Amino acid sequence: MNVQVRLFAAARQAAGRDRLELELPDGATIGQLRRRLGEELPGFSGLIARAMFAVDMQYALDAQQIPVGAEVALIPPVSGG
Amino acid sequence: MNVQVRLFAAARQAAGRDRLELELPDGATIGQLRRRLGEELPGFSGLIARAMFAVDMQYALDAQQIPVGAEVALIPPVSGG
Amino acid sequence: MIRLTHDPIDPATVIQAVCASAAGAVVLFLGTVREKTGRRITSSLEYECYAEMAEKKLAELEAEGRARWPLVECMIVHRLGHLEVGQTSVAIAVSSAHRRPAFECGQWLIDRIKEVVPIWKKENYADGTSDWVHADPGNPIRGEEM
Amino acid sequence: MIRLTHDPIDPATVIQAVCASAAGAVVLFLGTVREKTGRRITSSLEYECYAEMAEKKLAELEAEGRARWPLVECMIVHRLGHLEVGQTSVAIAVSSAHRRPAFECGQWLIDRIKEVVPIWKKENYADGTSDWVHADPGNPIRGEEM
Repeated sequence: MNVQVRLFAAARQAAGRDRLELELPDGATIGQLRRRLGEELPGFSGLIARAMFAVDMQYALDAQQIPVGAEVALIPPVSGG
Repeated sequence: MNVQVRLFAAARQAAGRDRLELELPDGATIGQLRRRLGEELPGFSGLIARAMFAVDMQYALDAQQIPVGAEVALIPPVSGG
Repeated sequence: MIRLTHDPIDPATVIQAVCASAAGAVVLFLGTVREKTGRRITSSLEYECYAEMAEKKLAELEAEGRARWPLVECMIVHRLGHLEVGQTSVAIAVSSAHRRPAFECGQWLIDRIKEVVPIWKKENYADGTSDWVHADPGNPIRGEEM
Repeated sequence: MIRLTHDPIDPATVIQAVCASAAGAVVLFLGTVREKTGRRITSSLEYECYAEMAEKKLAELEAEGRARWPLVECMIVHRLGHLEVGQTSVAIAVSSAHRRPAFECGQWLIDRIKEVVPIWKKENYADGTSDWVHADPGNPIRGEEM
Protein backbone atom coordinates (compact mmCIF):
# COMPACT_ATOMS: atom_id res chain seq x y z
CA MET A 1 0.00 0.00 0.00
CA ASN A 2 0.95 3.60 -0.50
CA VAL A 3 1.59 5.59 2.71
CA GLN A 4 2.10 9.32 2.84
CA VAL A 5 4.00 10.43 5.95
CA ARG A 6 3.86 14.05 7.05
CA LEU A 7 7.17 15.42 8.29
CA PHE A 8 7.84 18.26 10.74
CA ALA A 9 10.68 20.22 12.29
CA ALA A 10 14.11 18.53 12.08
CA ALA A 11 12.69 15.59 10.07
CA ARG A 12 11.10 17.92 7.52
CA GLN A 13 14.34 19.83 7.24
CA ALA A 14 16.37 16.59 6.88
CA ALA A 15 14.09 15.34 4.10
CA GLY A 16 13.89 18.73 2.40
CA ARG A 17 10.10 18.40 2.09
CA ASP A 18 7.02 18.14 4.28
CA ARG A 19 5.79 14.71 3.25
CA LEU A 20 7.28 11.44 2.06
CA GLU A 21 5.49 8.80 0.00
CA LEU A 22 6.40 5.18 0.72
CA GLU A 23 5.28 1.80 -0.58
CA LEU A 24 4.71 -0.63 2.33
CA PRO A 25 3.14 -4.13 2.47
CA ASP A 26 -0.61 -4.12 3.19
CA GLY A 27 -1.21 -4.28 6.96
CA ALA A 28 2.26 -2.86 7.73
CA THR A 29 2.78 -1.60 11.26
CA ILE A 30 4.13 1.67 12.61
CA GLY A 31 7.27 -0.27 13.61
CA GLN A 32 7.84 -1.30 9.99
CA LEU A 33 7.29 2.27 8.86
CA ARG A 34 9.78 3.48 11.49
CA ARG A 35 12.50 1.13 10.17
CA ARG A 36 11.76 2.08 6.58
CA LEU A 37 11.99 5.80 7.33
CA GLY A 38 15.36 5.20 8.98
CA GLU A 39 16.57 3.94 5.62
CA GLU A 40 15.02 6.85 3.71
CA LEU A 41 16.55 9.49 5.96
CA PRO A 42 19.99 8.14 6.79
CA GLY A 43 21.81 10.20 9.38
CA PHE A 44 18.52 10.82 11.20
CA SER A 45 18.03 7.31 12.57
CA GLY A 46 18.50 8.64 16.15
CA LEU A 47 15.69 11.16 15.72
CA ILE A 48 13.46 8.62 14.02
CA ALA A 49 14.10 6.03 16.73
CA ARG A 50 12.85 8.37 19.43
CA ALA A 51 10.11 10.09 17.42
CA MET A 52 6.48 9.19 17.84
CA PHE A 53 4.01 8.53 15.07
CA ALA A 54 0.45 9.73 14.78
CA VAL A 55 -2.23 7.89 12.83
CA ASP A 56 -5.21 10.08 12.06
CA MET A 57 -3.93 12.55 14.69
CA GLN A 58 -3.73 9.96 17.50
CA TYR A 59 -0.36 8.84 18.90
CA ALA A 60 0.23 5.24 17.81
CA LEU A 61 2.28 2.35 19.19
CA ASP A 62 4.79 0.48 17.03
CA ALA A 63 2.55 -2.59 17.02
CA GLN A 64 -0.36 -0.70 15.47
CA GLN A 65 -1.26 -1.53 11.89
CA ILE A 66 -1.62 1.36 9.48
CA PRO A 67 -5.10 1.49 7.97
CA VAL A 68 -5.30 2.12 4.23
CA GLY A 69 -5.77 5.83 3.55
CA ALA A 70 -4.84 6.93 7.10
CA GLU A 71 -3.05 10.22 7.70
CA VAL A 72 0.32 9.28 9.14
CA ALA A 73 2.77 11.75 10.69
CA LEU A 74 6.25 11.49 12.13
CA ILE A 75 6.27 13.43 15.40
CA PRO A 76 9.76 14.29 16.69
CA PRO A 77 9.90 14.98 20.44
CA VAL A 78 7.78 18.09 20.83
CA SER A 79 9.11 21.41 22.13
CA GLY A 80 6.15 23.78 22.27
CA GLY A 81 5.16 25.90 25.22
CA MET B 1 1.01 54.92 80.81
CA ASN B 2 -1.09 56.20 77.97
CA VAL B 3 -1.60 53.77 75.08
CA GLN B 4 -3.19 54.67 71.76
CA VAL B 5 -4.64 51.66 69.95
CA ARG B 6 -5.38 51.88 66.24
CA LEU B 7 -8.61 50.18 65.22
CA PHE B 8 -9.56 48.69 61.84
CA ALA B 9 -12.48 47.06 60.07
CA ALA B 10 -15.19 45.63 62.37
CA ALA B 11 -13.41 46.93 65.50
CA ARG B 12 -13.19 50.44 64.08
CA GLN B 13 -16.83 50.31 63.15
CA ALA B 14 -17.80 48.98 66.61
CA ALA B 15 -15.90 51.77 68.36
CA GLY B 16 -17.12 54.43 65.94
CA ARG B 17 -13.56 55.77 65.58
CA ASP B 18 -10.16 54.68 64.31
CA ARG B 19 -8.17 54.88 67.55
CA LEU B 20 -8.81 54.46 71.25
CA GLU B 21 -6.79 56.01 74.04
CA LEU B 22 -6.38 53.93 77.21
CA GLU B 23 -4.59 54.36 80.52
CA LEU B 24 -2.68 51.16 81.45
CA PRO B 25 -0.14 50.37 84.20
CA ASP B 26 3.48 50.91 83.13
CA GLY B 27 4.89 47.70 81.66
CA ALA B 28 1.43 46.38 80.80
CA THR B 29 1.28 43.45 78.39
CA ILE B 30 -0.69 42.86 75.20
CA GLY B 31 -2.78 40.37 77.21
CA GLN B 32 -3.76 43.10 79.67
CA LEU B 33 -4.60 45.43 76.79
CA ARG B 34 -6.71 42.70 75.21
CA ARG B 35 -8.79 42.29 78.41
CA ARG B 36 -9.15 46.04 78.80
CA LEU B 37 -10.35 46.48 75.21
CA GLY B 38 -12.95 43.76 75.78
CA GLU B 39 -14.40 45.99 78.50
CA GLU B 40 -14.24 49.12 76.32
CA LEU B 41 -15.99 47.48 73.37
CA PRO B 42 -18.61 45.22 74.99
CA GLY B 43 -20.37 42.99 72.49
CA PHE B 44 -17.13 42.58 70.53
CA SER B 45 -15.34 40.38 73.04
CA GLY B 46 -15.42 37.48 70.57
CA LEU B 47 -13.67 39.52 67.86
CA ILE B 48 -11.17 40.93 70.36
CA ALA B 49 -10.41 37.47 71.74
CA ARG B 50 -9.39 36.19 68.32
CA ALA B 51 -7.79 39.38 67.02
CA MET B 52 -4.03 39.86 66.90
CA PHE B 53 -2.14 42.88 68.06
CA ALA B 54 0.74 44.63 66.36
CA VAL B 55 3.38 46.62 68.22
CA ASP B 56 5.30 48.93 65.94
CA MET B 57 3.92 46.97 62.96
CA GLN B 58 5.09 43.56 64.21
CA TYR B 59 2.63 40.90 65.37
CA ALA B 60 2.95 40.54 69.14
CA LEU B 61 2.20 37.76 71.63
CA ASP B 62 -0.01 38.32 74.68
CA ALA B 63 3.02 38.03 76.98
CA GLN B 64 4.82 40.93 75.29
CA GLN B 65 5.15 44.15 77.26
CA ILE B 66 4.08 47.34 75.53
CA PRO B 67 6.98 49.83 75.29
CA VAL B 68 6.15 53.43 76.14
CA GLY B 69 5.30 55.36 72.98
CA ALA B 70 4.88 52.25 70.81
CA GLU B 71 2.33 52.21 68.00
CA VAL B 72 -0.21 49.58 68.97
CA ALA B 73 -2.89 48.22 66.63
CA LEU B 74 -5.74 45.77 67.03
CA ILE B 75 -5.65 43.45 64.00
CA PRO B 76 -8.88 41.51 63.46
CA PRO B 77 -8.41 38.32 61.39
CA VAL B 78 -7.33 39.62 58.00
CA SER B 79 -9.32 39.11 54.80
CA GLY B 80 -7.30 40.66 52.00
CA GLY B 81 -6.40 39.04 48.70
CA MET C 1 7.74 45.84 43.81
CA ILE C 2 4.62 46.39 45.90
CA ARG C 3 1.76 48.83 45.65
CA LEU C 4 -1.48 49.66 47.46
CA THR C 5 -3.88 51.60 45.27
CA HIS C 6 -7.41 52.98 45.20
CA ASP C 7 -7.37 52.92 41.38
CA PRO C 8 -8.46 49.98 39.22
CA ILE C 9 -5.66 47.47 38.64
CA ASP C 10 -4.54 47.04 35.03
CA PRO C 11 -3.19 43.48 34.62
CA ALA C 12 -1.18 44.45 31.52
CA THR C 13 0.84 46.97 33.53
CA VAL C 14 1.58 44.39 36.23
CA ILE C 15 2.71 41.84 33.63
CA GLN C 16 4.86 44.45 31.92
CA ALA C 17 6.62 45.15 35.20
CA VAL C 18 7.94 41.58 35.47
CA CYS C 19 8.82 40.89 31.81
CA ALA C 20 12.56 40.66 31.17
CA SER C 21 14.85 38.92 28.70
CA ALA C 22 16.09 36.61 31.47
CA ALA C 23 12.54 35.36 32.09
CA GLY C 24 11.09 32.32 30.32
CA ALA C 25 7.95 32.17 32.44
CA VAL C 26 5.50 34.67 33.88
CA VAL C 27 2.72 33.69 36.29
CA LEU C 28 0.02 36.24 37.05
CA PHE C 29 -2.60 35.72 39.74
CA LEU C 30 -5.66 37.94 39.89
CA GLY C 31 -8.15 37.89 42.75
CA THR C 32 -11.47 39.13 41.40
CA VAL C 33 -14.72 40.03 43.13
CA ARG C 34 -17.01 37.03 42.87
CA GLU C 35 -20.75 37.47 42.68
CA LYS C 36 -21.66 34.53 44.91
CA THR C 37 -20.21 33.19 48.14
CA GLY C 38 -22.26 30.20 49.18
CA ARG C 39 -25.84 31.37 48.71
CA ARG C 40 -25.21 35.07 49.28
CA ILE C 41 -25.06 37.49 46.37
CA THR C 42 -22.35 40.13 46.66
CA SER C 43 -23.04 43.50 45.05
CA SER C 44 -19.75 45.21 45.99
CA LEU C 45 -16.78 45.11 48.39
CA GLU C 46 -14.88 47.64 50.46
CA TYR C 47 -11.21 47.03 51.23
CA GLU C 48 -9.60 48.75 54.21
CA CYS C 49 -6.01 48.41 55.40
CA TYR C 50 -3.44 49.39 57.97
CA ALA C 51 -1.37 50.96 55.21
CA GLU C 52 2.08 51.30 56.77
CA MET C 53 2.02 47.76 58.14
CA ALA C 54 0.45 46.28 54.98
CA GLU C 55 3.26 47.77 52.89
CA LYS C 56 5.85 46.45 55.33
CA LYS C 57 4.34 42.95 55.32
CA LEU C 58 4.04 42.87 51.51
CA ALA C 59 7.68 43.94 51.17
CA GLU C 60 8.71 41.20 53.63
CA LEU C 61 6.76 38.60 51.62
CA GLU C 62 8.38 39.75 48.36
CA ALA C 63 11.83 39.54 49.98
CA GLU C 64 11.12 36.08 51.37
CA GLY C 65 9.80 34.91 47.98
CA ARG C 66 12.95 36.15 46.26
CA ALA C 67 15.07 34.36 48.86
CA ARG C 68 13.21 31.07 48.47
CA TRP C 69 12.89 30.94 44.68
CA PRO C 70 15.17 32.09 41.84
CA LEU C 71 12.93 34.89 40.59
CA VAL C 72 13.63 37.43 37.89
CA GLU C 73 10.96 39.95 38.96
CA CYS C 74 8.02 40.12 41.33
CA MET C 75 5.19 42.62 41.62
CA ILE C 76 2.26 42.69 44.07
CA VAL C 77 -0.57 45.21 43.80
CA HIS C 78 -3.53 45.31 46.21
CA ARG C 79 -6.62 47.40 45.59
CA LEU C 80 -8.31 49.41 48.36
CA GLY C 81 -11.67 51.13 48.68
CA HIS C 82 -14.85 50.30 46.78
CA LEU C 83 -14.87 47.42 44.24
CA GLU C 84 -17.64 46.16 42.01
CA VAL C 85 -18.25 42.53 41.05
CA GLY C 86 -15.69 41.40 38.46
CA GLN C 87 -13.03 43.93 39.49
CA THR C 88 -9.54 42.88 40.52
CA SER C 89 -8.69 43.11 44.23
CA VAL C 90 -5.14 41.79 44.03
CA ALA C 91 -2.60 41.13 41.27
CA ILE C 92 0.58 39.13 41.80
CA ALA C 93 3.04 38.71 38.93
CA VAL C 94 6.19 36.63 39.20
CA SER C 95 8.74 35.91 36.48
CA SER C 96 11.56 33.36 36.47
CA ALA C 97 13.83 31.60 33.98
CA HIS C 98 11.77 28.38 34.26
CA ARG C 99 8.11 27.92 35.11
CA ARG C 100 8.16 25.97 38.37
CA PRO C 101 9.45 28.78 40.64
CA ALA C 102 6.99 31.29 39.14
CA PHE C 103 4.01 29.00 39.85
CA GLU C 104 5.19 28.00 43.32
CA CYS C 105 6.08 31.50 44.45
CA GLY C 106 2.88 33.01 43.01
CA GLN C 107 0.76 30.52 44.91
CA TRP C 108 2.78 30.93 48.10
CA LEU C 109 2.47 34.74 47.92
CA ILE C 110 -1.32 34.77 47.68
CA ASP C 111 -1.58 32.16 50.47
CA ARG C 112 0.63 34.27 52.76
CA ILE C 113 -1.05 37.57 51.83
CA LYS C 114 -4.34 36.09 53.00
CA GLU C 115 -2.72 35.08 56.29
CA VAL C 116 -0.56 38.00 57.39
CA VAL C 117 -1.21 41.26 55.52
CA PRO C 118 -3.48 43.64 57.50
CA ILE C 119 -6.14 44.22 54.86
CA TRP C 120 -9.84 43.60 55.48
CA LYS C 121 -12.85 43.41 53.25
CA LYS C 122 -16.47 44.24 53.89
CA GLU C 123 -18.99 42.48 51.69
CA ASN C 124 -22.03 44.49 50.66
CA TYR C 125 -24.75 42.00 49.82
CA ALA C 126 -27.54 42.40 47.31
CA ASP C 127 -30.08 42.17 50.15
CA GLY C 128 -28.77 45.44 51.59
CA THR C 129 -26.83 43.94 54.51
CA SER C 130 -23.08 44.05 54.86
CA ASP C 131 -20.42 42.15 56.81
CA TRP C 132 -16.79 42.52 57.63
CA VAL C 133 -15.16 39.28 56.55
CA HIS C 134 -12.89 37.99 59.29
CA ALA C 135 -11.14 34.68 58.89
CA ASP C 136 -12.31 31.96 61.24
CA PRO C 137 -10.88 31.49 64.75
CA GLY C 138 -8.59 28.77 63.45
CA ASN C 139 -6.28 31.48 62.13
CA PRO C 140 -2.82 30.26 63.10
CA ILE C 141 -0.98 33.55 63.48
CA ARG C 142 0.07 34.12 67.06
CA GLY C 143 2.98 36.48 67.43
CA GLU C 144 5.67 37.58 65.02
CA GLU C 145 7.46 34.22 65.00
CA MET C 146 4.82 32.98 62.55
CA MET D 1 -11.07 28.10 24.03
CA ILE D 2 -7.93 27.38 22.06
CA ARG D 3 -6.09 29.29 19.36
CA LEU D 4 -2.95 28.94 17.25
CA THR D 5 -1.78 32.26 15.86
CA HIS D 6 1.05 33.88 13.92
CA ASP D 7 0.24 37.25 15.51
CA PRO D 8 1.72 38.55 18.77
CA ILE D 9 -0.24 37.39 21.83
CA ASP D 10 -1.90 40.14 23.87
CA PRO D 11 -2.13 38.92 27.49
CA ALA D 12 -4.93 41.39 28.28
CA THR D 13 -7.17 39.79 25.66
CA VAL D 14 -6.50 36.32 27.04
CA ILE D 15 -7.30 37.45 30.60
CA GLN D 16 -10.46 39.17 29.39
CA ALA D 17 -11.61 35.90 27.82
CA VAL D 18 -11.69 34.10 31.19
CA CYS D 19 -13.04 36.87 33.45
CA ALA D 20 -16.57 36.22 34.69
CA SER D 21 -18.68 37.15 37.70
CA ALA D 22 -18.53 33.54 38.93
CA ALA D 23 -14.70 33.68 39.05
CA GLY D 24 -12.81 34.74 42.16
CA ALA D 25 -9.40 33.76 40.80
CA VAL D 26 -7.61 34.05 37.48
CA VAL D 27 -4.23 32.43 36.83
CA LEU D 28 -2.36 33.41 33.67
CA PHE D 29 0.80 31.65 32.54
CA LEU D 30 2.99 33.18 29.84
CA GLY D 31 5.88 31.39 28.22
CA THR D 32 8.30 34.03 26.96
CA VAL D 33 11.41 33.79 24.79
CA ARG D 34 14.43 33.75 27.08
CA GLU D 35 17.73 35.23 25.97
CA LYS D 36 19.95 32.56 27.51
CA THR D 37 19.69 28.79 27.73
CA GLY D 38 22.73 27.51 29.56
CA ARG D 39 25.58 29.45 27.97
CA ARG D 40 23.98 29.95 24.58
CA ILE D 41 22.49 33.28 23.57
CA THR D 42 19.20 33.03 21.69
CA SER D 43 18.46 35.75 19.16
CA SER D 44 15.08 34.46 17.96
CA LEU D 45 12.85 31.37 17.73
CA GLU D 46 10.74 29.75 15.03
CA TYR D 47 7.68 27.72 16.06
CA GLU D 48 6.26 25.13 13.67
CA CYS D 49 3.28 22.85 14.28
CA TYR D 50 1.12 20.08 12.95
CA ALA D 51 -1.84 22.41 13.03
CA GLU D 52 -4.83 20.07 12.84
CA MET D 53 -3.40 17.71 15.47
CA ALA D 54 -2.13 20.52 17.72
CA GLU D 55 -5.63 22.01 17.79
CA LYS D 56 -7.12 18.60 18.53
CA LYS D 57 -4.63 17.95 21.37
CA LEU D 58 -5.12 21.41 22.88
CA ALA D 59 -8.89 20.92 22.80
CA GLU D 60 -8.49 17.53 24.50
CA LEU D 61 -6.30 19.08 27.22
CA GLU D 62 -8.83 21.86 27.80
CA ALA D 63 -11.63 19.28 28.08
CA GLU D 64 -9.60 17.14 30.47
CA GLY D 65 -8.72 20.20 32.59
CA ARG D 66 -12.40 21.15 32.81
CA ALA D 67 -13.26 17.59 33.82
CA ARG D 68 -10.58 17.46 36.55
CA TRP D 69 -11.04 20.92 38.09
CA PRO D 70 -14.11 23.10 38.66
CA LEU D 71 -13.15 25.82 36.19
CA VAL D 72 -15.15 28.83 35.13
CA GLU D 73 -13.25 29.52 31.89
CA CYS D 74 -10.08 28.37 30.18
CA MET D 75 -8.17 29.80 27.23
CA ILE D 76 -4.97 28.54 25.60
CA VAL D 77 -3.18 30.48 22.85
CA HIS D 78 0.04 29.27 21.19
CA ARG D 79 2.13 31.46 18.93
CA LEU D 80 3.66 30.18 15.66
CA GLY D 81 6.31 31.46 13.30
CA HIS D 82 9.11 33.89 14.12
CA LEU D 83 9.50 35.22 17.71
CA GLU D 84 12.00 37.68 19.14
CA VAL D 85 13.48 37.54 22.64
CA GLY D 86 10.91 38.69 25.20
CA GLN D 87 7.88 37.79 23.09
CA THR D 88 5.17 35.44 24.35
CA SER D 89 5.09 31.93 22.88
CA VAL D 90 2.17 30.57 24.88
CA ALA D 91 -0.56 32.05 27.08
CA ILE D 92 -2.78 29.94 29.33
CA ALA D 93 -5.52 31.59 31.35
CA VAL D 94 -7.75 29.70 33.77
CA SER D 95 -10.45 31.11 36.02
CA SER D 96 -12.27 29.42 38.90
CA ALA D 97 -14.35 30.37 41.94
CA HIS D 98 -11.38 29.72 44.26
CA ARG D 99 -7.66 29.95 43.58
CA ARG D 100 -6.43 26.39 44.04
CA PRO D 101 -8.02 24.87 40.90
CA ALA D 102 -6.84 27.78 38.74
CA PHE D 103 -3.22 27.34 39.87
CA GLU D 104 -3.27 23.54 39.64
CA CYS D 105 -4.95 23.39 36.25
CA GLY D 106 -2.75 26.15 34.80
CA GLN D 107 0.39 24.31 35.82
CA TRP D 108 -0.95 20.97 34.61
CA LEU D 109 -1.89 22.46 31.22
CA ILE D 110 1.57 23.87 30.48
CA ASP D 111 3.20 20.60 31.65
CA ARG D 112 0.97 18.56 29.35
CA ILE D 113 1.30 20.97 26.40
CA LYS D 114 5.05 20.48 26.57
CA GLU D 115 4.56 16.70 26.52
CA VAL D 116 1.88 16.01 23.94
CA VAL D 117 1.08 18.91 21.62
CA PRO D 118 2.85 18.63 18.23
CA ILE D 119 4.60 22.00 18.20
CA TRP D 120 8.35 22.41 17.72
CA LYS D 121 10.74 25.27 18.17
CA LYS D 122 13.95 26.08 16.39
CA GLU D 123 16.41 28.25 18.31
CA ASN D 124 18.38 30.77 16.28
CA TYR D 125 21.51 31.56 18.26
CA ALA D 126 23.45 34.80 18.31
CA ASP D 127 26.47 32.96 16.84
CA GLY D 128 24.54 32.32 13.62
CA THR D 129 23.79 28.63 14.22
CA SER D 130 20.34 27.18 14.80
CA ASP D 131 18.89 23.99 16.27
CA TRP D 132 15.56 22.27 16.38
CA VAL D 133 14.85 21.68 20.05
CA HIS D 134 13.69 18.13 20.60
CA ALA D 135 13.02 16.91 24.11
CA ASP D 136 15.42 14.26 25.37
CA PRO D 137 14.91 10.53 24.72
CA GLY D 138 13.40 10.10 28.16
CA ASN D 139 10.14 11.49 26.72
CA PRO D 140 7.50 9.19 28.19
CA ILE D 141 4.86 9.29 25.48
CA ARG D 142 4.43 5.94 23.80
CA GLY D 143 1.12 5.46 22.14
CA GLU D 144 -2.22 7.17 22.68
CA GLU D 145 -2.90 5.53 26.05
CA MET D 146 -0.59 8.15 27.56
